[in-house]
Amino acid sequence: MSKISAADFVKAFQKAHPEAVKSIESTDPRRADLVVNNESFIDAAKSLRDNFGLLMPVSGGAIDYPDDNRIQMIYYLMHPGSRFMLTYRVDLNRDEPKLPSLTQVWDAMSFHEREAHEMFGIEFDGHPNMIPFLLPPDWKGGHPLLKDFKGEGQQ
Amino acid sequence: MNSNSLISGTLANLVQADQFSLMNIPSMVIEFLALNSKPLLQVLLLPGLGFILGFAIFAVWFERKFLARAMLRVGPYYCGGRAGVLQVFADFLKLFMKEIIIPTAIDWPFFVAMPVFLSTIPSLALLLIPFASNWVLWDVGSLSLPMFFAIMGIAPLIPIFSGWASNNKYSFIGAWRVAYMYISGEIPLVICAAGVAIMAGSMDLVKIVEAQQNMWFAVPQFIGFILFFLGIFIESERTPFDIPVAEVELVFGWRTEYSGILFGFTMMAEYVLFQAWTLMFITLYLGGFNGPVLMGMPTASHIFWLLAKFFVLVVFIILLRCVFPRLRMDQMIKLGWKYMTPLALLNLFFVIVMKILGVV
Amino acid sequence: MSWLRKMLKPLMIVAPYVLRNSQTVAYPTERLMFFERFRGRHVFHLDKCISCGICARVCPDASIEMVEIEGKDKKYPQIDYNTCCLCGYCVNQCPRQALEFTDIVEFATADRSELVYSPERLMEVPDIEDILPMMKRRTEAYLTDKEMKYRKVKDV
Amino acid sequence: MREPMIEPDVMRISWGPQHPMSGQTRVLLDVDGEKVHRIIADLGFTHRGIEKILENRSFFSGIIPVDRMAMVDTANMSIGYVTAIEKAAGLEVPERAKWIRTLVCEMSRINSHLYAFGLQAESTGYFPAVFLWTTVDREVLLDLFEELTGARWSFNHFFPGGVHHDLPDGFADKVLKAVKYLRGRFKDYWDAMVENPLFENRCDGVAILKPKDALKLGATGPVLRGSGIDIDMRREEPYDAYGDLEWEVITEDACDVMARTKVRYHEIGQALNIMEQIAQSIPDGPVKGRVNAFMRVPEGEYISRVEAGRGELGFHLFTNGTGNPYRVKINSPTLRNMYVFERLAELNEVFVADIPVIINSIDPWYLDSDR
Repeated sequence: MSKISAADFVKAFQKAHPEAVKSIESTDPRRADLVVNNESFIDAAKSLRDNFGLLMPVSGGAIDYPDDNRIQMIYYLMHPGSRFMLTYRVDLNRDEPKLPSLTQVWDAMSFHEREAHEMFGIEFDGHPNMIPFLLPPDWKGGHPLLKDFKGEGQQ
Repeated sequence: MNSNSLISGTLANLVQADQFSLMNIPSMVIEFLALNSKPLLQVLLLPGLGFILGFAIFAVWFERKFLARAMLRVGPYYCGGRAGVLQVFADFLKLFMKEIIIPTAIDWPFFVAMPVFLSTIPSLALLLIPFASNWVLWDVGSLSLPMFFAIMGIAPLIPIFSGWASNNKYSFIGAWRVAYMYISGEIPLVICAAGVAIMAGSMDLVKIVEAQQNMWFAVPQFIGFILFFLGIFIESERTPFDIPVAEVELVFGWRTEYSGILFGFTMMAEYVLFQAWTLMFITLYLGGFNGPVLMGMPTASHIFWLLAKFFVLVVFIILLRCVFPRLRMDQMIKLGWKYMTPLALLNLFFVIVMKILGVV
Repeated sequence: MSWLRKMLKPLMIVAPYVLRNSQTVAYPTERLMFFERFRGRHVFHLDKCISCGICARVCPDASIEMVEIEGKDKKYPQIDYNTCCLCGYCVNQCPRQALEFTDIVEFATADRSELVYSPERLMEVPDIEDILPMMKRRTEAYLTDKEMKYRKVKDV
Repeated sequence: MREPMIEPDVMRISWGPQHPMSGQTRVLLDVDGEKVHRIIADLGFTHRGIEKILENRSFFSGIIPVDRMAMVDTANMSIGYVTAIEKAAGLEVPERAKWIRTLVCEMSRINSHLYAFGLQAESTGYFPAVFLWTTVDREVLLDLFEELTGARWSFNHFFPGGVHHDLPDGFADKVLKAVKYLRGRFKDYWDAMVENPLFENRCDGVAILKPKDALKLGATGPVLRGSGIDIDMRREEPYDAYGDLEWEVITEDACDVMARTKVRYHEIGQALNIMEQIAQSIPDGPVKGRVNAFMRVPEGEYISRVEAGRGELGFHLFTNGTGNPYRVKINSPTLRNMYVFERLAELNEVFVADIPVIINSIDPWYLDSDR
């Protein structure tokens, strides 16, 4: 497993995919944050896995910014060689968040995408079995982790 | 009393001569009882009903107290003084009082009948075992060894029927496992028992025990001794082999759907099987009611020796429940076919060789 | 033969366990002595309390409420044990140590309303002897090299 | 039926929430005879919505629900959240508090691994002898927790900026006595269980997870280290006093159930060494800095990664300057391991009798995965 530190990962990725990167920085020697624009989301992920050695999927989740009308989907990946953690982010429009599913690159993300689908209402197309994950199957109360969630009763 | 006919007296002649009219039934029954009856004490108490129920109750209490100690806890504590003696009766009463829940989509005649058969049929086999030289309840003479295995052959069918009848996925798998286990576990036992019969020269259990007067069969047939000892665990489904009732995987194996006194019967059946096979093991290999051979002098054979050996074996077998985990089904079948059956044949070969050379 | 020795070794380990004494405490007849910092039911010292209400605000489950008691114009904490998780924040944050823990854990009641302890009720702490009339002795656990033993502290 | 369809002549068993060994989850097994074709984990039975609860609670009182995520491993859960808040608020933790935190974390890790060890014994049919031995040995640790913090299980002893209580006097040699006692007990476990030939039969070569698969499927904790990959957050990102103590990361490269059990066994040994070092040479000094129960935290994003008993537990804290966190993303270790469990049926041959053994080698805690 190649040992490449977070800082020169940032420089290498910047050089390799300049058009895909919206913003990338590494504040802490063991962290790297990469925001990708939506079109090149999947092939940037493929190159991350193949050329840069980010083999290990850690987790995935979303965060809702209602005031500037966007939901950011974050995937946490780990580099098994030098053990730094990359947060691979993509911004989605809040009204109808759609995203190609990342299970085609790391299939361990299927649980986390099912949870994001339930909690935030993000549509992942291409997901193998998009069934309810944590919430009860007959849940009609909308998406709980959105900021404007008022509870199952009022929905 | 001639010992070669199963039923004796005028009833037998009448049946053969088929002048069977309703009039003389009462007299025949009385006469039959007179000829075939054993002293009441034997039937009710020692080898009969009292011993079976008494051992079942003692074993449940002893197992819970003894294994609790191995787990650094106390076991039944409040019911009947600190020793928890009345705990077993309390459990039995509780099971007796409980409603027997019979689910709807179930083949209820089989479902209800099977536990009763399971606890009664093996106790039939117990009547064959000689407790003392003239103390055999069901004296079928030289048929006793094959009769024991015939009766014990029925025992595995019952869980299979009840597993099928209770229409539940877990009991279905439990029933399969009972079938796998008995197929792979029972054959080596029959071969070993054959070895014992050859060495003793007869299939009558009383003669087998008398043949072990000065040297128990455990010594010459050591392989058979080990295999039959394993057989006790396989047949009575004790710990290394309690695969059909593996609570951890299948909720309670083929007994999942039972409740109330039916569940009580299945629990008692476990101990009756355990009792029957342990007594058979002692009769075949540890010299039944013969005392140990001290300084070349065989001590008097008395029923006390049989019960003493029985108690020591029961304690050892119950302790093993804390010591070994459970085998997997394919490992059990592999053990049965690949190791036990060839060893049983080898043991049979040694016995025949010893018989021909007249060593024993 | 090593296979046989490996097979017998677990037996040699388990068998002596049967002779050890049990590690259980027969609860109602003997009751353990808890440690000094044990978090049981609260006790409230009215004189120390300056009714600042920090305990009510810091409580994560909002189970402390400041209520009036007659004869006093200030408000004092009333603890609702239905939701209290005995986390100890109120005791830690209280500037005057007016709230403290006792080692009473037997305060189950028939209905929920009884679990809401008013300040007066918080002040008096029932004695353990009359909570558990059948208790005969208090025991304490102490550790030896081989096993954990329980010894009698005092008779009741 | 919302789960995927069943193939012909395959029976689907529901290893339901109501089952002696399943814990609070439902696992659907497609079974043909004894062989398991497919495992479908159906989580969510204990979903309390901790991430939503944390958004409505102040930082201080947010520690209570986080404490109760994997309750058997309490300290390692709350240390993650507390470290994230300290990074956000820029708080400095006094040296002695760091050492006490490491001591409590390691005792909690032993507690969690002992529990897993006992369950592993019972899942192979040990008639809970070893499970109750572990319960008795955990009693020693629970008494130490009770003496130090006041509660036995969820003792929320940490808070941003330090530790609630200092060590009571005479605590250090009680810890040393406990370490000596536990070391003596562990020889029994090794002989009675791990070296037991029947236990080896049930565990060797079962559910093999090769290193390549372990990485691809995102395994973590003893599951990952059982496949020979030495990733341990206590060494990658040393928090509290792990930097200045001598201990090493345990890995086994047999990649099967026995390897994971052995990893947990030796990790308990390492944790005992750490406890001994701390009890002998803990520095003096204050135990908590300035305590502000209603503190405000500057805006920003902070990630903290901590090694819990079951694996790497991550907290991604988003703050907006108010008293409550804006969003807390919890990366739970059991969720990642449950995915590995689901894929194990495809990686190698699994029997019905292996399912409890495999589940307990992964040592899930469903309150942790369902959050």
